[in-house]
Amino acid sequence: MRYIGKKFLTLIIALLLISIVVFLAFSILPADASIAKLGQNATPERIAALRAEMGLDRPVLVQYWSWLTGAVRGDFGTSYQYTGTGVASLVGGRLGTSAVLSLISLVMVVVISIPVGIFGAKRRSVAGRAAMTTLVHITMGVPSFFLGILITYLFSLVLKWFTIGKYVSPAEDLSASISYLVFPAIAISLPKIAMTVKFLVSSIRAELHKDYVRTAYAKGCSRNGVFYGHVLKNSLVPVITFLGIIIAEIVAGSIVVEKVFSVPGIGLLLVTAISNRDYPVVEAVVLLIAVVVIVINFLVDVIYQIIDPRVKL
Amino acid sequence: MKHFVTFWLVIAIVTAAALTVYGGTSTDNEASDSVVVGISQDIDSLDPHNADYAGTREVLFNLFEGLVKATSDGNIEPAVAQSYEVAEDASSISFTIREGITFHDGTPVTAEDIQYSLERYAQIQGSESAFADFKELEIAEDGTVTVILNEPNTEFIYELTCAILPKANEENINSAPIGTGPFKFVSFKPGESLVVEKYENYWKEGFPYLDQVTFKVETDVDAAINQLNAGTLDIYQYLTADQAATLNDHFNILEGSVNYVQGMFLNNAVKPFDDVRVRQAVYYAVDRDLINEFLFAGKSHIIGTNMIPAAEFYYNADTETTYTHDPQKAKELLAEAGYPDGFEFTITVPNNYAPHEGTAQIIAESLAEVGIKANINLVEFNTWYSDAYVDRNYEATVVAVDGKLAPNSWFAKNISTAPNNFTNYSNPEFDEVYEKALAEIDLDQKAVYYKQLQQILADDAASIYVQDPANLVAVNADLEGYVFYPISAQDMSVVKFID
Amino acid sequence: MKKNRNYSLIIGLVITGIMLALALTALFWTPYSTTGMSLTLKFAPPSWAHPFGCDNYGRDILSRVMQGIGTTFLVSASTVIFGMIVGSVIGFFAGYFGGWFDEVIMRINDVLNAFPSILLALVFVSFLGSGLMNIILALGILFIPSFARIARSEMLRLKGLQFVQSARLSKAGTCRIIFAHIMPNAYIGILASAAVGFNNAVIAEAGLSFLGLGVQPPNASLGRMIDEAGSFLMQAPWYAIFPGVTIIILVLGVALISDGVNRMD
Amino acid sequence: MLLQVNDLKVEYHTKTKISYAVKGVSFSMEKGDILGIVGESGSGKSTMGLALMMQLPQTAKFTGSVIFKDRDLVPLTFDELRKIKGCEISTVFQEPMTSLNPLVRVGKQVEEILKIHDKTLTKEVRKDKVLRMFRNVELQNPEEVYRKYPHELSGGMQQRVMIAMALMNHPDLLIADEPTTALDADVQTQILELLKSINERYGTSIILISHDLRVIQKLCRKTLVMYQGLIVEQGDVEQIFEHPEHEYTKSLISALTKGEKESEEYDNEAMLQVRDLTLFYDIKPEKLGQKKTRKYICRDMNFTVHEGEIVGLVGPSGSGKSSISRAILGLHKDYTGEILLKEPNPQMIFQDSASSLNPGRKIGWILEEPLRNLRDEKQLKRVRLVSRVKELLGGEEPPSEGARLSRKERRAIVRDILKHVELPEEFLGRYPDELSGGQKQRVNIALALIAGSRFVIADEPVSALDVTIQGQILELLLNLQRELNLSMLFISHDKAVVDRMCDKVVQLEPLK
Repeated sequence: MRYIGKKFLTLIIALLLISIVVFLAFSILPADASIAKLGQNATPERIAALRAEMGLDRPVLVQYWSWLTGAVRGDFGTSYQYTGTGVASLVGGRLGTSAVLSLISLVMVVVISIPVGIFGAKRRSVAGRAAMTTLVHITMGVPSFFLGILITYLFSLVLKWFTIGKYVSPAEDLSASISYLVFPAIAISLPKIAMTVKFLVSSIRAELHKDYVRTAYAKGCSRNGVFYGHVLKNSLVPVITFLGIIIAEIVAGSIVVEKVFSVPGIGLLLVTAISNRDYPVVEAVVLLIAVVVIVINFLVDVIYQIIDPRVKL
Repeated sequence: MKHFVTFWLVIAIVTAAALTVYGGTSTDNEASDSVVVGISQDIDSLDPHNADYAGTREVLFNLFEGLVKATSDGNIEPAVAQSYEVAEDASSISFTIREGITFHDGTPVTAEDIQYSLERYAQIQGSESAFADFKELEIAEDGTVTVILNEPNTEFIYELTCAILPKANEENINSAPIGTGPFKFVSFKPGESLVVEKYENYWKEGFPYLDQVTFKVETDVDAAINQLNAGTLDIYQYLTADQAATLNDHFNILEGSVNYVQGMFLNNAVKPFDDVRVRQAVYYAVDRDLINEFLFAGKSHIIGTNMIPAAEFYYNADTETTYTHDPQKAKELLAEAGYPDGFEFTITVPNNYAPHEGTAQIIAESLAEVGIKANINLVEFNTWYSDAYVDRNYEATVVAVDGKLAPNSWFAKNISTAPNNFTNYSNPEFDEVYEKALAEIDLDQKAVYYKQLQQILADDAASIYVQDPANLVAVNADLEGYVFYPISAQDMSVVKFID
Repeated sequence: MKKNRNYSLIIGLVITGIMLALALTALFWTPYSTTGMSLTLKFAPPSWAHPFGCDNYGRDILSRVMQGIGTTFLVSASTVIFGMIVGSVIGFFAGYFGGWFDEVIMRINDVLNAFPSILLALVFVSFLGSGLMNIILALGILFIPSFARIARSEMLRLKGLQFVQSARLSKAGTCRIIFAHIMPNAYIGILASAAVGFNNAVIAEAGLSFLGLGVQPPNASLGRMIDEAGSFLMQAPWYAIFPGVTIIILVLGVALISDGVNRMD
Repeated sequence: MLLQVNDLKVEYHTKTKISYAVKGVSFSMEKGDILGIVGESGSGKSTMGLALMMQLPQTAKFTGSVIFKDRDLVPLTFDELRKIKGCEISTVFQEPMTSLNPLVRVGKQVEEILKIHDKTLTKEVRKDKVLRMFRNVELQNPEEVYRKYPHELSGGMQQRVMIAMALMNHPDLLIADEPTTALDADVQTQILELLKSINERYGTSIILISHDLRVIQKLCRKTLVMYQGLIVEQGDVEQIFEHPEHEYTKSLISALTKGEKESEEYDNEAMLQVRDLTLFYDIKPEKLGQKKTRKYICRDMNFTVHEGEIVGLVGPSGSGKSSISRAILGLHKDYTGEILLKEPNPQMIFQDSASSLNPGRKIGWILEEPLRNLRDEKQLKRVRLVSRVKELLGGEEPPSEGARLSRKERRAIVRDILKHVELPEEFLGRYPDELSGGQKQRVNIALALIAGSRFVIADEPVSALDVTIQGQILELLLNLQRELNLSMLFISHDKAVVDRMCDKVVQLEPLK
């Protein structure tokens, strides 16, 4: 599989680039982790002592190299902010939550947007179509955090369907965890569903004009026979690549939404870690997100190759 | 095509099932008396000597005790020590170890443990800190210990509230801490929660009442409020009046104060704030009651100097009325100082505590009435700390300053030579009175000096001291006994369920 | 045979026109001062005097929303323009020259795309500081990859056509070929994605403000208003709803325009 | 009587206008006949095809009657028609590549037509029927073709699959809409042979729609000639070829039989000399370290083009004609051997007139472009001289001596060249997509000549045009060539066109 080798190479280069970008960003930041840690009653002497302890006084490149060699061995060092706690355990604990949240969002996007997209594409009447486009355009424009606030207000405070803040990690009780995460997942995925529906509808419309549809009718196919037999599969192919792009946005969306639903996920950890200049944690989380997104894009390519024989890897 | 249809039908069923299983809130049926306390700041470390965040000290107060311990009214009481005696020349303090006092693992507290703890604390705090005066600990045969100081310091007793740790537990200080406090350690998930439980043979009879306490980290106030309403949190501090109003009736709102001096601190080295008349004009223009009304519905304590009212013995209440909201007088002073049509400056505000930003906006609004244009630059705490606090490149900043039990801690920052004098305030008369106060043995005379210091700061309008912000604490109505401390401490040993 | 007017375009233009008008009037006139506080009006519900009600400082929400639209428009428009210009130039040259230059640019693009945009903005803003210009710069940089990718694919599509070869035969230089020959056919695709870019910028700016890094107080930004309103959902739900709905309408208007434009050619 | 069409009218209602494609057509067809329908684009022949299949788009309104096996198809509902389509009437389309579903194996698609019309057949029976039909349409190793995807087959094989599919249910009528246009010459003849044998073996009547009279002549017995939506002539093919009555038919036939050009001998100076030219291109190695693989296009080519001579370069597609011309123009650098060209600024007339003109620019700007970039001394002098700029400018100011042509001069030269290619001046303000195929090709010619180049390569200049317009463009090229004493390399796959244009012909064989 020559393709896999080449793709793997680009994955490694991409990750290296990301880690350098993040590292540079942090070396420029004005205050470093030691100040963040000591807060108001830090004395210059104690800052110097802590910097030495954290290794922040070493030259920039040496710091990067020691971090890199550690990361390769899976040891991401210890968090500056939570002294004594290994970054791996800190991030690991939160990874499950964010992974489940992103997964539910993705499943929702796929499960809801495909039938709705088909329903939309088959609408003949002009009014039906106009209603669809307006509805899609409105939902596309809703910012996730605003939707999150509305959902909290409506479902938790008013309807009491779920109690905000009563989050259980998937390790302990998967079904309770999922039934809580469904609501932030709606906040993340609703705009994405609208986008996918719009994309699918235009893709189906484009396929309907293709020559093989004319041939199918000439063969005496029924309308549904043509639609489900031929058009649907062809129009889903571009949707898969579109979903590849959506995944990066779902992860981004979860960062904001985790704050609203106080879900202890990767996003929340990242936001606090950045403001506390907890560099090892930020680096680990950023790399993790990048790996997840790049791997998923790679999977999308593989699925693409399986479905569309014309694509040779 | 068939398999395609069945594929997403199955997925739809799974998601629907998850939705229907939401179930009502299963009240966790605690067997014993257990309480969940929400804390607004991460616990950064379990090592009491290394805990730098005020939020962490509040929680560790329940696990560890020093030779002496702070009381809710701001005084000192013996804890690990049975009793203590300050030497005549205040150069040493001798303690007798409390009879039968034990660590959480049942081992008795020995003189060596005390020596190990004090030396470890001194080493961590460093030579610049207030603990630098500690020289060594003398152990006598009859079990008494004496703290020897480098030079006389009448207020060093306040420093000896630092935690006493067992020497044997050195390497797992961060994983399984052991102390002498009312509660002992159960489990800790960084950034999420710390669980402690009752220590049966705690030296104080009948305490603590509760069997288990969970300190849950909830940095986002809005989320905390929802959890209070949902019953997943029992206690939560630092609510503003608006936030407290949104709670259901199952809570008592206790009014204490944060014990910080909050205000707009002026960089006295920067024009125009180097001119005392301009500072006074700004003080007249600022409407402190409006700030109190908007942010705390009038529940905060308005102050006029760098001292909190909770330290009643030393607090000079007259400074509160040195200035009143008088825009007209402000304009006169401005004209006198050469700024008839006002000037423009920037207020740097850290974004880690909502009322700071609110105060800045209200001040900006009231300064506009006298022609002064105030821009607001909201920055992250770390950027504020390195730019404003360390490098002192700012014009004005709205922030809160805390102090310790020792009264001198409130004035040390304004000594012209102090390393952390971030407002560049310098007044020889102030320095002189401060030295006298520090050396004074007789407490009444010490109080007179400190009150004099407070009046100087007020007259000089060194900074615009606004309020000691109200600390509205939501406490579950089933609980009683919650008490406020002048230092960062949430004492859960005195809290109990009303039976 | 009724004349099938392009409804999306018309409605889109009307909505965006109203929004732009509101933003422009806010520059020199708003019903009330956007920072004027009044204790009595704290949490005043929507009324004839204050159609959008008042916030926790008694400030009129309608005036602040109008100013907020202005800020959001300014930030989003300049972000998209910055991203479009820089992104297109990079995309054009990467597409035209191909080879290792194209490879490197595409790799960087993949990296930037792999990142969730909010995350990069967080890192940029936390070291640039959160002033207006820094937000525009931080978000602008995030939009370069998407425009670069579109410009590159337009270039690849057009580069193969014969009129480019005939341009080379008439001795036109490389830059002339790119900008005089290829550019006029490529800008339509880029403009269409500019509209999508604008919407993403609006949502990204609101997201940043929501995380407390966006535009500075006291001038209002819609995202920040929603963030502040989050804590007063029970007493003043209108404080969150009106800015939120405004963002949705703003985005809807631009989306309808881009939909209309696509349907036109 | 198999098919009876009377007074068929078809109108397309689009947003902006109504267009009348078929304005009242009547004809009839016997069982077993092969009927041709010939006409240029816009004559309504394709709409006729769609109408017969009852597969007109929603925007079409049609009246009249189509009696098929004494049953009128017009009033039938979609479901009633479904029973006939693919069973009694089948169709084969022009573009085989896009007419098959790219994601489904070929065998399965052909089987589908059986499954629709006869649910009782088992899977094995259906597969066996498909394989037998593949053999009938002379597809080698049908077992393998069955499992292949459409893109894995050549154009010819795909068309055979389409024909097999159409014949699965042994229809009475097969409608073939330009079945061979998209295929190579030799594959075309095979497909036509196949259709003839099918007609003889199964008695399937065939309607063949095409724009190429030669194709009609090869296969059909009777034909209709359509022009602007009406049948202008119908009858036996030989009878129409011998003595056509209608004006339009005459012009169609005369365009075909243009005579040969009497080729003169040229021994004057050589404009272009190609000596043992070997063209190749290297494929970039996938893995690092792998050797570059080199793919050869042509080996040891030798030919010369003298001044004023037109040399034809003929060969099937894929024989490297375009690569050779790109090498001569300097656009393709990977070759060994020598190319000596006297003209420093060679030009090219492209085949695909749609993409050879910049769609985003007006014609005036496009034509002025070569003049704007004119820098080198010698050529400037020649351009000013050749186009007699002085007298074009009305003689008052002398031509500017500067290093570049002034705006007025450029305008004058452009107007002059437009006259040469017989285009009205107001075309300068139009965009390329507002012009017809022929007009665009005239602009291409003007573009090639405007910079005063004396050597031009014409790469398939007319193959995309309708027959009548082809004649006019070739005529124009010949006149300009004589008038400006151009030397030309003329590339085409159409022997008749090459014979008419060239003095000397170089035959190219594709490399094995």
